[in-house]
Amino acid sequence: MGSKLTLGRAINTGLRQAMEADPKVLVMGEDVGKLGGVFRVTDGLQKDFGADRVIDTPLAESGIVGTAIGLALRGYRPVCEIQFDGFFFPAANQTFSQLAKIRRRSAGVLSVPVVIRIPYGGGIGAVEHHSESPEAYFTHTAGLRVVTAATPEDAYWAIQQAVASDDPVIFLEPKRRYYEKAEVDTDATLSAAPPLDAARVARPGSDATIVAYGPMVKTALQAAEADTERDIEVIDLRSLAPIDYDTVADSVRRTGRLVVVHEAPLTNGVGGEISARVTEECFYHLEAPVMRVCGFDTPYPQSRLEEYYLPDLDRILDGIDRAFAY
Amino acid sequence: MGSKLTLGRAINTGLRQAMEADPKVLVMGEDVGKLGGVFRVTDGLQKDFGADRVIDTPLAESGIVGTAIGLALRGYRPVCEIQFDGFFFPAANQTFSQLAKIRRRSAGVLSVPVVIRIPYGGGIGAVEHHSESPEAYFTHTAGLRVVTAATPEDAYWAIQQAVASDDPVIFLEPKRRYYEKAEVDTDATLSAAPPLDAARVARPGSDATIVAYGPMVKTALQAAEADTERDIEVIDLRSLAPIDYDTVADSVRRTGRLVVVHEAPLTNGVGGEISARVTEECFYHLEAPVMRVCGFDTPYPQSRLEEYYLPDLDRILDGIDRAFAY
Amino acid sequence: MHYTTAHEDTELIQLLTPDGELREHPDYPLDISAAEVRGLYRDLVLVRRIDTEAVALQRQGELGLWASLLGQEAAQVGSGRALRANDMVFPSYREHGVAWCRDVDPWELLGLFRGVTNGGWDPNEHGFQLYTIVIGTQNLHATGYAMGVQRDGALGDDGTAVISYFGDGATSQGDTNEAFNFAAVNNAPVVFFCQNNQWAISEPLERQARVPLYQRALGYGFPGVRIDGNDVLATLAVTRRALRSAREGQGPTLIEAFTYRMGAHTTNDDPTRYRVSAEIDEWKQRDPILRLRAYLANQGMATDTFFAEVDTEADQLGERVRDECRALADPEPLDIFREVYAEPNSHIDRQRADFAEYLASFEDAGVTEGR
Amino acid sequence: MHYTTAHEDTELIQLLTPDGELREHPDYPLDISAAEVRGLYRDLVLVRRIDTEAVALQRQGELGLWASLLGQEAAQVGSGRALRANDMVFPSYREHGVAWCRDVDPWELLGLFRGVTNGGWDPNEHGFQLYTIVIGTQNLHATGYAMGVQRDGALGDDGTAVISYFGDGATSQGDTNEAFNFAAVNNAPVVFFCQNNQWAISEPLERQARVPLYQRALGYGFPGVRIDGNDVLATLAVTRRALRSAREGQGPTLIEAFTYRMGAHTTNDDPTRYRVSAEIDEWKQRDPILRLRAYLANQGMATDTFFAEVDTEADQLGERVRDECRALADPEPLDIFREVYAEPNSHIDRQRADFAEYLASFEDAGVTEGR
Ligand SMILES: Cc1ncc(C[n+]2csc(CCOP(=O)(O)OP(=O)(O)O)c2C)c(N)n1
Ligand SMILES: Cc1ncc(C[n+]2csc(CCOP(=O)(O)OP(=O)(O)O)c2C)c(N)n1
Ligand SMILES: [Mg+2]
Ligand SMILES: [Mg+2]
Repeated sequence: MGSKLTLGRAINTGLRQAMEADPKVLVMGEDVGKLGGVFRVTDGLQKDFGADRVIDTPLAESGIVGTAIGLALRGYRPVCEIQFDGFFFPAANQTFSQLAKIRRRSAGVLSVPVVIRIPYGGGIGAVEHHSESPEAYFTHTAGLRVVTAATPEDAYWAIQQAVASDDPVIFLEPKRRYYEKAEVDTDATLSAAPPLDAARVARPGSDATIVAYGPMVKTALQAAEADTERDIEVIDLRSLAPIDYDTVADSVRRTGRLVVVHEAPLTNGVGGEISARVTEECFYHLEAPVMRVCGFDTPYPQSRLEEYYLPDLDRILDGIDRAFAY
Repeated sequence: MGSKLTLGRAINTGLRQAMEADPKVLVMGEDVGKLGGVFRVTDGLQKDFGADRVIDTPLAESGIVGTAIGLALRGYRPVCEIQFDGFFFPAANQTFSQLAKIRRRSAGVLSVPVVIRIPYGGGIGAVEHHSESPEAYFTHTAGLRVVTAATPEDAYWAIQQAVASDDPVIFLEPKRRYYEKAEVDTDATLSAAPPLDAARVARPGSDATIVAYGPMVKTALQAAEADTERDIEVIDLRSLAPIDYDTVADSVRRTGRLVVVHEAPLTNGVGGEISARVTEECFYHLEAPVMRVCGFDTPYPQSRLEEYYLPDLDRILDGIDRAFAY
Repeated sequence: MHYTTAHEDTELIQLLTPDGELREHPDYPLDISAAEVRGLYRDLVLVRRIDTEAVALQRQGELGLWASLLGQEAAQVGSGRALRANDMVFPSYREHGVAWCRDVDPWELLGLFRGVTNGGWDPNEHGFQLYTIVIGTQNLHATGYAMGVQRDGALGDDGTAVISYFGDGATSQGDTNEAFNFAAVNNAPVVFFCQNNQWAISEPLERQARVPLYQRALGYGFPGVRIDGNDVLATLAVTRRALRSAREGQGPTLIEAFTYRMGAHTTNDDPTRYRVSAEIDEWKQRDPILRLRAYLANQGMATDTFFAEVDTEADQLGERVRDECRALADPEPLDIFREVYAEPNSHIDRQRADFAEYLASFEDAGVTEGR
Repeated sequence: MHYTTAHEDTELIQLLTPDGELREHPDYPLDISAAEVRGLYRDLVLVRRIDTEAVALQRQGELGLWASLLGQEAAQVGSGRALRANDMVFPSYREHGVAWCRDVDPWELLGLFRGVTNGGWDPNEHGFQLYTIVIGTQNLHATGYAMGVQRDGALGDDGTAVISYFGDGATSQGDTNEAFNFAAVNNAPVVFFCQNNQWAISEPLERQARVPLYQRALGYGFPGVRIDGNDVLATLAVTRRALRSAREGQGPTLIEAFTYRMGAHTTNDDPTRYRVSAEIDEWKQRDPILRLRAYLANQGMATDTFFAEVDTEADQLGERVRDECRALADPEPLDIFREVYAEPNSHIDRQRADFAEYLASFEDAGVTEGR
């Protein structure tokens, strides 16, 4: 039976399911207990599962990820919350040089099934460090899986799949979509959900393809709707590492034009990689170079400027126009 | 008057020049004093400039970069050494969220002219964490300049330009080329050196272009020489952020084919960005998609496998072949 | 190696009781005129007013966020007034009272919370660096700056001391502990001023540390002192001494100012989810302003007229804060690209040009606003 | 909040003098049989031999690198023999002696240094995790693991204690200090075992810390003890007690084993650039093996035959180490792609397939070796 859930609530419910299903699942981070996290994503979990399974940690991100690794080596499945995107970096060393590498280092003897949840992206009028999109740092790091979710339904299943995965997963939550509501069939079984690494055609179309993920999927869909002249396909990547290039290339071979959208800075962002890879795979099918509509190569600006910084409907339409100018 | 210098010695000599020219220039890091660094790049500097200007720091990379920021705010120009690529990550937070952002945060009132020197790349038969190529983490971070050097002459000038720059500079030293020797004209003036952000045509050619940087320039030149059938142009990027796309696009418009080579993992590496950008700029000139010859999407392997992991002459030739297969 | 005589497990240092009675302390004799005490009272009242106005402005939508210092006025004013002009402050994000002491106009602080800037003032003009949001990072900056002071030979009586502000939560960060160690090893002239307001958002102190925070310093080999952070006189006296010791080349001190965050963590926060109001009521008894007022009144050091004048001044300041806040200019779209680099940068230059052209295309099309 | 009775500024704990005389210590009564002492002697000799062989193998080009433990045998064997089977060790990269006590075959250690693997043994089989090269990181892993032990309810006399090994240099890392704090706050059953060999590559202790390292623990609220790390008996006794205390739910202990790195940092290092040989000569007087041998001989606890047998065993082990080292199999090229992920991954799968095809193309072309 379905119920209407916000994206934030969907993750909360998914976490609850995961904790009920497996007593080894832990939640840890700053303010995840009584407060339920600053976005209330862990709301009620400490009350129901106790302070041993929902751990308010000292204020130290390296400590959070580092002890999570130790807990994982002991057989636990910790889900760490990093409070905001911009506060991930103290944990970079533990994430990049330890978490991502331990399986390989041990030739597969050790597993570190840690999930790192990070509310990410802009658009909420916040101060510095609260609006960043760090996904490319992760997608460049072998050994990590990187996923995000654009809808409550996806979020609900993806968090459970992330927890169930034996690989470390960076779970990027589009914070400005936390309050988007939709029907979620919480009675379906996890095994029936689409695989964590599969992209989704969010809107079929034939003239051009937009690839987006996380918070930008909604904006991309709006742009596609707004384009009354052309029939735009929108792909929601869902997984950023690995990327489901079959679905993307399939679309581009049909449409011949691709626009990639993300909030993160353009240079060395995920969009550059997609452009390179799709061009390799679809060289003769492309009518135009892959267009990128992204954040700029600047620090995320003060909030009064973020509406200019963030790709919006107009900038996406402009990207499509540029693709058709070829 | 010129003298033959190894690349390592060229950086040492350049640092010495910079320290003589400006009493505010400091060197700091682990073992940079009496030992002169594990690669001897700071050899003799503490002896000549004293322990106040060449500082053996506690073993803490965040501390090194964090205190360097403070010193810079006091008017100093610290040159930090990170001992090996894989040990940069504890300093990620100070580098990405502080060093890169302070100018913008202060609307230009504050400068933090810190240089972070990092011996990087593989090929020296080392244990884990000593052979990585982390450049893409930096090139994706707005506010940083990222440079490397492939020859003693470039290294000599680039380190001085990096120190003189008011922007924070990540200075990547191709450690397996430290012992390559060449003539360096140490009597020329700094202002006569090519700009820090200009690429260099290392070998002119007309049939295809190879773009490489740092340790791979030598290998790329060898591949170009080895290709007796085709006339290959080799571009040494020198600066990775910003990249001199004028020089690259100019070449690609002439040759119609591009192979990008780097040691770092393929996905979301600098090569993907170059591929995307060059395709945007040279869409109608490209006879084939941009080929990438890179490290794999795996942790850097144990040293007995590194010869397979690292792009070599054969793999570059294979990349060229693939470009000509279109 | 230096060996510091370890661990004076001192009690909380307090000079002024919650009831406004003065207590002598042998190590911290109070050397302060009545006019100065009145000045401190005025500071406390005005700083609280700035804070109250800012909270209100946030409620009215004029600010995106505000981090209230309610309850921490004495810790900030006491330490802020201990500073000399050429000292340098590295604040966290809640040091509005210290900013006041450093002559940063209150509305300059608001720009950050209004979203018109990420900074807002010239740190070198005020000896007050920009607010730092990533917890703990500024402690390393302060230590590095202090190492620079040493290299400048700028110690001595007219020299420079550095002070870094951070919270109880920040003591858990690696950076804070690395800073303690760098400062100790280098004997750097820096005072680490921890406002232990007993909460890090929803986490109470016992989630951060097992023993009192001032003791942390002992493990690194420099003195740690715990003061009543709601006592402006103790704060002033102890901070003065720590700054002097730094200036005189005796290295770092950790001051733990024991205080209480009376309000929410920020205007976004809802403390009823995690703490009981009884705790707040208890701390109301230890209000930093009331006790100083009682002291001034009891000692006959200030008249009712004085108190009334300060209130009037606060009203005026409040009005000014409201007006100046609303007058803060919005940045221009192309400011996004400003001051990312000191030197010309082809990536940025191209993006700026493209975006300018894009924005202009709306104007060409006769649309006034492109969004 | 818990309050630990702070700071017993104990002297260095020593049970066996450099001359091999036993000294009683009230807190650490020695409860050990002659056979056990002989066992410790055998361990020390064999461990040193493994180390000597490995240095030689590196010189012969069989290993890319070796980090010698010369001089630190007692710190490692003493603590390693204090462990019980279900305890868990988190080593750094120099703990060959601890590995020995955990029944990791010496040649399994060599794989990492030969470059055939980044790991080399099954951590769960031995209760001995993989070597960790990035300084300080393992202290957090150990703490997290200990938190897991708590959650498993695996404390008590037949429970599990965790021990983490690191150097003096590692005490400067944020991670180490965060680990101390996480362990303190959670009262985790972990022993932090710091081998203070007084050098971090070329940096002497005073560049890392201003006061003795064991004192660091006091600032976090748990006991810190300094032992003579060249005294295998003191190391054994003190580590046993710390492990017991962890198992009994009394939380963490920091042990600073005061010792000396007799050799180079690694085979790549040239210590003549930064330290004087007089220092080494002095420490030769405090050799951990000589003093135990003297004790055994003086007490009549071992005969010349015993010493000769141990030497013979060492010779045999040395030969075995050499043989097994040369026999370590090289990995296959396609192993690059193995075990990056637990689950199928389209990026890796494609790259593996492409590379396999590329390698095969050389064979097709009749070239046996593609490089
Ligand atoms: C590295 C980092 N992690 C998390 C946060 C989010 N955050 C902002 S304030 C805060 C609590 C800080 O507590 P404390 O240090 O006691 O200072 P207080 O707010 O009480 O003044 C947290 C967790 C942050 N700003 N930086
Ligand atoms: C984060 C990090 N920075 C730098 C290094 C390089 N490095 C390897 S060992 C070492 C010195 C370690 O000294 P210590 O902790 O005293 O251990 P010891 O080698 O003396 O056993 C350094 C700087 C590293 N491995 N990790
Ligand atoms: Mg606090
Ligand atoms: Mg050491």
